[in-house]
Order: sequence, then C-alpha cells, then structure tokens
Amino acid sequence: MSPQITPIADTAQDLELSERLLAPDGTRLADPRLDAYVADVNAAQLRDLLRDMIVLRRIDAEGVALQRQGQLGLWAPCQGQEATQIGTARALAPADYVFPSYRETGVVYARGAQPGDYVRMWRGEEGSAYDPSALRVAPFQIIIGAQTLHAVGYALGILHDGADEVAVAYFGDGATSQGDVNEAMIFAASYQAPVVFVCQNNHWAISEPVSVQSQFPIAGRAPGFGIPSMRVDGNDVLACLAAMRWALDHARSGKGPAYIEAVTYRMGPHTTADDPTRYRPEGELEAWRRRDPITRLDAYLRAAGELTDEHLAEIQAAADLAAKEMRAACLGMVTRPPLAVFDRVYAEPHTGLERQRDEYAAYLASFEGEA
Amino acid sequence: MSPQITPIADTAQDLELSERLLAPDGTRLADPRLDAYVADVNAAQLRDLLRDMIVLRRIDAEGVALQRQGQLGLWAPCQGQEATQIGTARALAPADYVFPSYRETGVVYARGAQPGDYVRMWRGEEGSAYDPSALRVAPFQIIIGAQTLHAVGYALGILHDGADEVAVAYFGDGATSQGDVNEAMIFAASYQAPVVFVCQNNHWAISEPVSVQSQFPIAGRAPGFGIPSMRVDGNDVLACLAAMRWALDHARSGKGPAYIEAVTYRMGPHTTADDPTRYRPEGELEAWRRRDPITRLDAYLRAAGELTDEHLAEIQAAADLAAKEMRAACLGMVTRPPLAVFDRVYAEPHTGLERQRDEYAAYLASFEGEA
Amino acid sequence: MTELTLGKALGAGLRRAMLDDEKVVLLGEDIGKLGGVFRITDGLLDEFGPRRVIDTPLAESGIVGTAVGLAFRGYRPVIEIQFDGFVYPAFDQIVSQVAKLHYRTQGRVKMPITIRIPWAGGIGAAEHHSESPEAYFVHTAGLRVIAVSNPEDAYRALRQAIACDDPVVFFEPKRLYHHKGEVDLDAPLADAPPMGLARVARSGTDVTLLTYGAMVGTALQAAEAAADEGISLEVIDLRSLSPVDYDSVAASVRKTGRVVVAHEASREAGVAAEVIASITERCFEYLESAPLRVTGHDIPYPPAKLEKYHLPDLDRILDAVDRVLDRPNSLTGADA
Amino acid sequence: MTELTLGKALGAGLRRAMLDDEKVVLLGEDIGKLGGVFRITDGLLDEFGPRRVIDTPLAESGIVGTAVGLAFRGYRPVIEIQFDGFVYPAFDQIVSQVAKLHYRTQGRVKMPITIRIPWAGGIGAAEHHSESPEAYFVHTAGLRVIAVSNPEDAYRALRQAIACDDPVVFFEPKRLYHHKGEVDLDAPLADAPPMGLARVARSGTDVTLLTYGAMVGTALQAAEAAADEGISLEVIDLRSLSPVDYDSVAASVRKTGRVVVAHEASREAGVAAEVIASITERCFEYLESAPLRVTGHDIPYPPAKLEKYHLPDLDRILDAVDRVLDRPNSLTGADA
Ligand SMILES: Cc1ncc(C[n+]2csc(CCOP(=O)(O)OP(=O)(O)O)c2C)c(N)n1
Ligand SMILES: Cc1ncc(C[n+]2csc(CCOP(=O)(O)OP(=O)(O)O)c2C)c(N)n1
Ligand SMILES: [Mg+2]
Ligand SMILES: [Mg+2]
Repeated sequence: MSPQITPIADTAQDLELSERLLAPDGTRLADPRLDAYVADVNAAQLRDLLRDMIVLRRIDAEGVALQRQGQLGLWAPCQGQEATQIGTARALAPADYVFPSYRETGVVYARGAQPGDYVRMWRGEEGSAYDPSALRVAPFQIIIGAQTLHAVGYALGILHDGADEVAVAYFGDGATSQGDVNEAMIFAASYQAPVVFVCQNNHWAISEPVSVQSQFPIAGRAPGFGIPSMRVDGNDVLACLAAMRWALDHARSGKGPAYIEAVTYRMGPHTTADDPTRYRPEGELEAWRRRDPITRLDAYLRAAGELTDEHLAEIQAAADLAAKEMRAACLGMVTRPPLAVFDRVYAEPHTGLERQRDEYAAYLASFEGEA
Repeated sequence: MSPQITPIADTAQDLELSERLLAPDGTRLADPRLDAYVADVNAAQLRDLLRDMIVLRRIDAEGVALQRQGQLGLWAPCQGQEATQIGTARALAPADYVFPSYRETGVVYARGAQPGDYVRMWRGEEGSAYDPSALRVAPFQIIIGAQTLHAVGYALGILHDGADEVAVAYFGDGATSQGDVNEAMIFAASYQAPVVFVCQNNHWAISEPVSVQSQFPIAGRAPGFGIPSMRVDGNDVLACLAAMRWALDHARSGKGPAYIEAVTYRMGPHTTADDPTRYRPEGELEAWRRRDPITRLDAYLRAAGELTDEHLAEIQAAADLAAKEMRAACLGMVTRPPLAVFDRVYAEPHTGLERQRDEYAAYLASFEGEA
Repeated sequence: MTELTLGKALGAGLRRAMLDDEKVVLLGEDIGKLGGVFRITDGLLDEFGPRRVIDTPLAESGIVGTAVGLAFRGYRPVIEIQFDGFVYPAFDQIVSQVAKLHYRTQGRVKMPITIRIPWAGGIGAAEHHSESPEAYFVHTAGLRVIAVSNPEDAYRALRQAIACDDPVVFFEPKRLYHHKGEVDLDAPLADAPPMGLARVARSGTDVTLLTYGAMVGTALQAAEAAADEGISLEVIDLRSLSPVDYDSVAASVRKTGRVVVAHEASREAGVAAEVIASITERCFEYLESAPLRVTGHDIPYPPAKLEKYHLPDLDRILDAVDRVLDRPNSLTGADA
Repeated sequence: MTELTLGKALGAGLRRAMLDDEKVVLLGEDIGKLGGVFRITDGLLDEFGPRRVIDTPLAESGIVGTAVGLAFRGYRPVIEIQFDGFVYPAFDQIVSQVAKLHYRTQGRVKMPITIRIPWAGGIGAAEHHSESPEAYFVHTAGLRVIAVSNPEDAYRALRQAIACDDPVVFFEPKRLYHHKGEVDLDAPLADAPPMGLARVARSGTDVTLLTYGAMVGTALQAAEAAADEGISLEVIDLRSLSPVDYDSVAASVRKTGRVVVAHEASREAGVAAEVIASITERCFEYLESAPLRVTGHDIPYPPAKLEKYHLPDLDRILDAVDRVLDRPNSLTGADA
C-alpha cells in the first residue's frame, strides 16, 4: 500500500514544505540541497535580481495602468510572482527555449523583451506579443496547459539534434488539472526529454483555490511519473534560481525531465477583468504581503550592507524608464490595415482564402468614393 | 528533492514489487496488509473462483473461435487476465457500478451476463453488448480511458445521494497515458468520490510494451494525486480479491478514491486482428505461462487437498455449457431491420432526422416491387 | 413581465430549473463563489449549496466526462464552459460519449446534459475568447444545438434544454449578456413553443435574412436600413441550429425567393452552408437568385483590433441583400 | 510504373519524404515494430531508426502537442492517428494550436504537420472505427484537408502534404488500403499537379457527381450503371476538401447544370453542404435542378451489421441522379 501522504490542510502553512534559502525577513538559511547551486552568486548579482524584480513590478503596474486607461484590452498581473519568474528565468542559458502561459511577463522580460513586446498582444494588435525566435520564447499560451506538450516536443527535437539545450514550460496550479499537462509528464518521461516543468502555484486559478485542483503538494505528482521534482519557496528568488539550476543541470546532463513547483502568490486579480474581493478570504493578501519577494531580498541585502539608497534610486530610475518606454511603445502602435486579417493564415497560397480576400477588398473599395 | 525511484528495468522482474498471496507454484504466502481481507475465504469459495476463471477462459476461447469462423467481427481476448478480472469483480457488491473497457469479459461474466451479452457488440448487432442497468455495467468503452471520468462522475452522484455504493473503472496500462485517466484521478481526489480505479497492466498496449507509457510502477502515480494505491500480482486471484476489498472498503467508508494496479499479462493477441509475433520478445509468453492464474490456484487447492478430478470435471462441464450457450445465442441473433439505424438517436422527436428517416423509408420502399 | 438582461435571464432560468428538478446540478470553472466569469450563476451557490453548484478542477474533458457519469446516475448536469474557445479539450467526450451514448445503448442510458457556452466575438477579447464553434456540434449527430438572441428566449430555451432528455449544446452570445428585454418568469414551460422552432423576428417580403445569436440584432438593423431604401427584409432568428426549423424557413423563402444567411463563424462547412444546401434542396423552384452567405472569413479569429474587419456587420449584410436583389453592389463595382 | 496497393503507396510516400528531408519524423501509436495497425509504416523503423519513427505513449493530444513542439524546433512531423474516431482527444491541439500558430505568429512559426487519418467505414468495424470527421477540419481555418482515393494520388499527395509548410489533415480511406493501382515512384514532385486540384475521374455531360475518398469508386460504378441507361455522369474526385478546387467544379457544373454530391459523413453542415452552397453561389444561373446530397444519415455510425443502411451506395446515388434529372425516383414513388 502506498505511503501515507499529508494533505495540505492549510495553504497558509504550505510554504513550510518547500525548499528555501531566504526567510521572509531576509535571513539567509542553509539548505544542503540548494546551496551548491548558488555558491557563486555574489552581492552584485543579487542586486541585479532585485533590480529585475523591481523593474518587473513596475512594468506590471504599467500594464495595469494602461489597461485602466483603455489602452489595453486586458492585462494579467504577475505581482507577487516576481521571484519565481526572475529566479527561474535568470537561470536559463541563451539557447534554451521557453513555452510560457499568459502571465509570464517576468520571463519575457528576462529573455530581453522590447518595450512593445509586453503589450502588443494585450492591446489586440497581434496574436503573438513578440517574435518567438528573437526571444526564444513561444507565444503566450492562453489555452491552459497546452504549451507543456509543445515544450516536450521541442525537447524531443533537442534530444534528436544532440544539442546542449533545454526546453522549459511554465504553467499554473490550475493547469495541473488539464490532461495535457499530465500527458506532457508522461511523454517527457517516456522519451527522457530535456524539459523542465515550472509550475507556479500562486494559490489561485481565477476564483478557485489550489485545493480544488489538489489537496496535496503538486510537486508530489511528478515522481510518480518518474520525474524528480522540487517544491521551492516561489517568493525566494535565490531559492528559485537554485532550484532552476538544479532542474536545468538535470535536464542538460541527459537525465531527462525535471519538475519544479514554486509556491508563490498572485497578489493582484486574475486579470484586470477580475474582482478577487468576491472570493479571496479576508487577510490572505495581507499574510502574503509579509512574504513579498522584493522586500525579502531587499532586507537580506541591506542587512549584508550591500544595498544603499543610491542603489535603489538607480533601480527605481531604470524601472521608471522601462515603464515609460513601454507606454510609449504601446501608444505608438499602429493597427494593421483591414486586409491584414487575411495575412499569413497559410504559409502557401490558398485559392479559397484568396477569393475571400479579393471579395472583401472589392467590398472595402466600394466605400472609397463615399464621404 | 523527491525521493529516488527505481525504474522497472525488466518487466519480467516487476512482479516482485507487487503484493501477492499465492506464489506461482501455488504456495500460500503471508501478507500482513492483505491477509485480513481474505480471512473469511474458504476452500469452497476458492473453488468458485477457480471455476469462474476456467469458465471465463472457455468463454474467451469461444469468442476467438466465433471470430475465426466469421461469426464475430472482432474479439479482444482476456486470456491470462482471469485472476485480475474475477478477483476484483467478485469483490463487488451488487449495487456497485462498473465502467469497463472492451477487454473486461470476465467482469461482465461476474456481473451475471447472459450468453448473448458477450458477443452482441462484437458481432456488430448493437452498440452496447448488454443492458447496462441490468448488469450495472456501462457499455464496453472503446475510447481509451474515457470511462474513467464516467466512473468518477457516477461516484460523485453516489456521494451526493449518500448511497453505500462504489463506482469502479477498469482500464489498461496504455490508458494511463491518456489525459482523461489523469483528470479522473484529479477529479476523484478533489471530490473525494467513492471510486476505485483498476488498472490492468497486462504489459502491452497493442504492440507497445508498458515501458513506452511508463518506466516506473504505474501504481506509484496515484499517491501523488492523493489517492492511495496498491500494486498487486494480477495473476493471483486471491490477492486481487483482497486488494479490491481493501480498495472498496476504503471508498465505501468515505475516504475517497483508491487505485489498484494489477500486474498481469495478455497471453493472446491484442484482438483477433492482431499478430503479436511481430513485436513480442522471444520467450516472454512462455515465462508468463509459468505464472498462469488458473494453474496457480489449481496447484494451491490440490496441495490443500481441496480439488479433485471430479471437481474439475464438473467445472469443465459448466465451462462447455457456457460456451455452447454463448455460441447458440450468437448464431441465433437476428439483425434489426434497415430503418433501425434511425432508432433512438434522440430521446425526443427530432424533425430533421424524422425527415431523413421518411426519405430513406420511401427509398427502401421503392425497391419493394422488384424481383 | 420583468425586465432582465440576457445574463440575468439565464441565471433565472438556471435557478428555475434547479427548483423544478433536484437532479439538476451545475458544473464548471469558477461558477461557485465567483458566479462564473460572466456572473451567470451568481447567487446559486448560496441558494443551492456546493453539491449542486460544483466548482470543478480546471479540465474541460474532466467536466464533461464527469457529467456523463452523473447522467448515468440519473442526474441532469448543466455545464458552463468558461469561454467558447475552451470547449475543444472536451470535444472527444462530447462527440464520442455525450452524443452517442443514447444511441449506443438504444435509449437505456439517457444523456440529458446541457453544455452552456458563452460564445462568439465582438468584445475585444484575447485569442480563444471569441470563437464560434457551433458548426462542429451541428455536424455531430446525437446533439441538439441552440443559440439564443434575447432574454426571453434565453430564459425559456435554457429551461427547455435542461428539461430535454437529449444533450443540448447551448450557445449564449456573450456580447449580449448585458442587453435587456422583457421576460415572463412565470410562463409555464408546457405552453411554450417547442425548443426547435424558429422565430420571425421581422416580417418582410423581398429577401429572407436568416441568422441567429447576436447577429439577429445586426440583421434587424439591416432590415431597418433596407426599409429606408424600400426593401423589405424578413428576418428569421433560427434559434435552433440542430435541428433547423426548415418548415418556417421554407415558408419564408417561398414567399421572398431570395435568401441571405449571416453568421460570425467562418464560412467553409459552416451553418450557413447547411442552411443554403437545405433551402436549395427544398425550395429550388422558388429561388430567384443564388442564396448568399455573409460570414466571418475563413481565418482564425483575428486580434481584437482587427475583429471588426472579420465580423459581418450591417453594411456587409446590406451588400449581400443588394447582390441577391441584383442591385448595384460591391461586386458589380458600380455605385455602391 | 509500379503496381502498389493504396497502403503500400502511402508507405512508399512516407519513405520517400523521409529520404528527401531528414527533418521528417513519424509519430504515432504502434507505428514502430508493428508498422501501424494497417502496416503503413512497415519497415520504416528498421530503415530510419527510433528517432524518426517514434512509437508514442497512448495519448492523441500528447502526440499532436509534441508534434507542435517539434515543428517549433524545425521538424516536419507526420502523425498517424490510429483510427478516425481517435482524433477527437487531439481536437484542441489541432484546432487551437496547429491551425492557428502560423497566423498567431504572422508566419514566424511554421506548422508543417501532416496528420494522417485512416478513415471512414464499410469494413465492419467496432464503434469509433468508422468515423468520417473531415467536415470538422474543413470548417477549421488554418488547416488544409486532403482525401485520397487511389494509390497514385496517395503517393503524390502524401509527399506534397509533408512538403507543404501548412498543416494538412490527410484522410486515407481504410477500406481501400488493399486496392491496387499503378504508381510512378520516380515522378518528380515539382512536375506534379498542385495538391489542391480536383480530378475529373470520368467525363460526362448530364450530371456532375462530386465525391472523394472511397466513394469515388462507388461513383464510378454509378456512372457505369447510368451509362447503361443512357445517362452521362461526370465524376469529379475532389481530392482537396479545403480548399475545394471550385474552378474545376464550376467548369463541370456549367456544362451539366445538375449536381449530386456524395459522401459517407453525415449530412448536417457536412462537406456536401459546403460544396452545394458554393456551387449555388457561383453557378446559380446554370443550375437546372436543385443540387442534391447523398450522404450518411445524421446518426452516430451504426453497428457493423447495419452500416450498409447508412453508407451511400450505388443505388442511392442513382436515385439522386434520377431526382436531379427529374426522372422517376424514390420520392416521386413511381416506377423506381
Ligand atoms: C482550456 C482553458 N480552460 C479555461 C480557461 C480559462 N482560464 C483562464 S486562466 C484560468 C485559470 C488558470 O489558473 P492557473 O493555471 O493557476 O494559472 P494562473 O492564472 O493562476 O497564473 C482559467 C480557468 C482557459 N484559458 N483555457
Ligand atoms: C483514444 C483511443 N486511441 C487509440 C485507440 C486504439 N487502441 C485500442 S486498444 C489500444 C491499446 C490499449 O492498451 P491498454 O490500455 O493497455 O489496454 P489493453 O488493450 O492492453 O487491455 C489502442 C491504442 C483507442 N481505442 N482509443
Ligand atoms: Mg494559479
Ligand atoms: Mg495493456
């Protein structure tokens, strides 16, 4: 009979089950399994991680603001998840390829997104926010979990090419219920493909607490499929970096897939269309504010004498600049002309669609003489 | 980091990881976790289980013969899996409801199938082989894994009705790769529904060895979803009975779903249309013949002095009778008339289909005067 | 009569069905505390409790598959698919199980499952949130398909769908959720017109304009505009897409001899193709010109900023009307 | 020229495509050692090894989803869906991903995926093994849909599908896998007619009979039988269902003025509806009678013993021919 498993009765406590290197108050904790993976990380690098998180939070806030001002149709805030996204994404090698969901603003930031890349999709200008090959990031995926299989297929290609690369899939706690995400684990394990699964357990799938999907640690599923996994404090950027390095090492060294559950929290609404007051229990947000990923690293660096007000001012200026550029890119976008709706449905000529395009062009032209 | 897991390198050895009560040579083994569940099973009951298995094997052989003789379109033999099917199905209470796949001849036998019930679907007479409510067995499912979700939904209904019943899903090792089967575990765990999952790992999904689906014990997946599981020797009818009683007890007592992986072997082809010589490794079938579920129980009973040649002769006669009745029912089936193709597509009148039916009736009638 | 939005009318229909039959249970993502992302199930969790208003794990195949099991057990599940584009993961369970189990078991197992789908575009949404998948279900034997266009129909048809012993895929134009209309909440279902009946939304004599869902409003505006030019359009709201009420449709076509069919969904093998093929078959000798389609293009739903160039609008309908009437139009090039 | 069965021609096409382009990889259930349940991939594992002929876990969404990832990586995956009825679990990946990624990324990501589907009925199979799901894919913008009817086309079209930068759903009539025909294995692809072109399988003057797949054979028999009665049928094998080669179709219809469209798939919103709506639109003034459909009924595929009452056959086609010619027929009641 299978071993006894302890359910997560209380999600407020569930971080205790996770690997971490920085306590919420910034104290550095020893972790025999993670320490080796970040032995080389010095104060300057930690400050860069802090900068990333602060800039990201600013970008995210700008996204919300642009939506409120009618410039974007929607925005999916990642506030609270900065450590998970920055910590894991900063561990990637340039050649690695990422398959994200819609909330991975921080991941595309870390991959070198241009200012317009954050908003192009949300503004409704294009299907993909950015050029996937430029960032080595697949388009934001909206169909929950679908991208996990794409990552596995890509990793299978890496394997066959004998390349020194890894594919990475990001997805949420809700996504773990989708058949596709489970099939992805099965295919990955079957092929021993170099893929890393990063589940951001932010405790909510829109209005559903993670307990609707699972009353047990999600990371506990992967080993059953033959995939080693780690549950990490997703608000601890150093732990996330370490865990991701472990996972990438594992995948890169030919040992097959690895799985990370980063336990974090969605501090904002699901999207700008959502109203979390309808479902979020009293006090929960407050409790998680005390585990804010940014203040945690800030506290650690200050205590270590490695963070000054000048540092912070400089970071803040960079954040403001990023937001400004993003806004400018957004407002400067020019919508494609009507007939662009027909562009690149197919890669090769298509008689049926060409006829429709011609008819529609004639239709549009019929208005031209009009006042 | 998750615990080390040992892959099943060698499927010939993988039974060693399983619970069992009878060794292949018929020796009774003690098993602290299973013994209590079969403490009440006496020699007469064991003889009944032997009879069930022998009759089932005969029915199965008759199915193959009828197919070879052109009386059936197809047959999916269950030879080798008698202990799994009989052991688990004999543990059910009458009110329990079963959702089987196409290979569960033994399960419908144990639920009291009529002679024609085995063949009606394979002969192509009807979509469902039997009346589901009469047997409390859903129609044989052909879409791999789809029935597991049905079992969970049914179990949710049991839960809401406060009934003392359990829903049971049978499926194969190949099925465990389907999204649906994983979603079924997730939904079952989320609702704590009284459902038992019975995976018959018969080592093959058509031509694919189980290692394509999983290199680790399949039963090891369930605990990650919060579902206790047991891996049982599927060629040991007593262990299967015991394991199923454990699982049903668990589900019936409000503790939610349970999962059994019965490790067994498909001794025949996938179906009568299959040719296993194309893919089955040399010697594998022979190795499994030595673990035949019938000879095993036979040996145990003989050693205990509880099985005589008279017993066996009587059982053999019963088996022959069952086969004879099945054949007679098969040959006696009358195909429904042409217009029956329109029957019961809908439960309520449907103008579109009525018109098609009328037109087709007129069309058929137009031949009536002809020679 | 009560004035309600389409969304509220649907909520009232669900509530009424749940009161009428305790076997009715709701399943979906976020339908509990949140009341669904469109708030259609708002208040129902409080009133009926978590056994009848069931927040499910995030998996559409799982939702439909468990509903099948509930139907085996005698329940009458009503599913909310969160958005049109999220029904596809459940396609196998719908097509291979829901649609076929009654036939497969020759009526011994009933599948009275209602699958509600907030539907179609025009709301500036992100990808996969503006799909019009109705043709897939119309093509699937064993299903019934309903599309509503106003609060009164929505209230009645949803109750009829739930009461129906067959599976019904029920399309709700999300762009109209906030549109208001009069609803008779106490009208007995027994007196209601059958679920499959089409509705003449406006009578006319020159051209039959067939449509459904949110496009009914556009069609009525087109009829208004055409009237100004002295053209009389008969607008028919199909309401039931499978089966289509061809008796009503044919009656209109015999009168007008000219037909335009409009929908948002793309064109190839869409509902308009079906309707035109059937009309041609039944009313060929009455047709004075080729029936025309005004539909979304055969493209994936475009980004929000371009959707207005995809969706049929008043002008595109009027252009087709001109074409079936052989008046100057975009293709003749002249004077449009 | 070599005489090959349709099945062997497909195998030869796969082999040739794999030799021509090392990025071509095959994925499917049982396609390795077994060579697929229909033996189409027989010998390919031995020749190309397990990295190019990949036995997958038993999950169709997984197969298509991983193929999408392989396409991202620059591969050209060719999928075998084991039977028509097992494509539905992959529907979401096909409709929401495969069909849309090229458009979504404005061509930055190509999806040159071929999805082979052993297809349709008439072989006395169990449930879910005789489905005709082509209309679902025809209705899905972003896909191309091919249906083959003979070994030569099969060999050529499969190679064209694999070489095409767009996703192609490729239907193989399993009932014809053992039918033989001449194939020119060395014909260069560059000289071949485009994949989308229809084929006049028999010329005629009285009625245009449009069909595809296994039904082409039935149509040719019908033409033979009609000829005995002095009726000349023009049989067109559509070959490409999306896009349909309407130029060829219209040329024929303008000549005959009468149309019958036949397919096994059920009728509502099927391919025949699309073809008739388009023909009516393009050739209305040439039509002398209403185009008719001869199709499977709008029922789930029936049990094997009843399938002959579901599948269109020679007599049903001839009856429709009589109807479009206004000759005595089953509906006039007289003298059939
Ligand atoms: C297949 C599918 N079903 C439903 C949805 C609607 N939906 C969008 S986000 C979401 C919740 C996702 O939760 P999770 O996976 O935890 O990710 P998070 O939003 O928390 O980042 C849902 C249900 C969808 N996008 N796709
Ligand atoms: C969705 C789906 N995909 C593919 C098939 C074809 N198929 C039928 S049986 C089978 C193998 C099933 O293996 P397993 O689950 O181990 O059951 P077993 O046949 O061994 O009892 C396959 C691939 C199917 N029936 N349904
Ligand atoms: Mg979440
Ligand atoms: Mg098996």
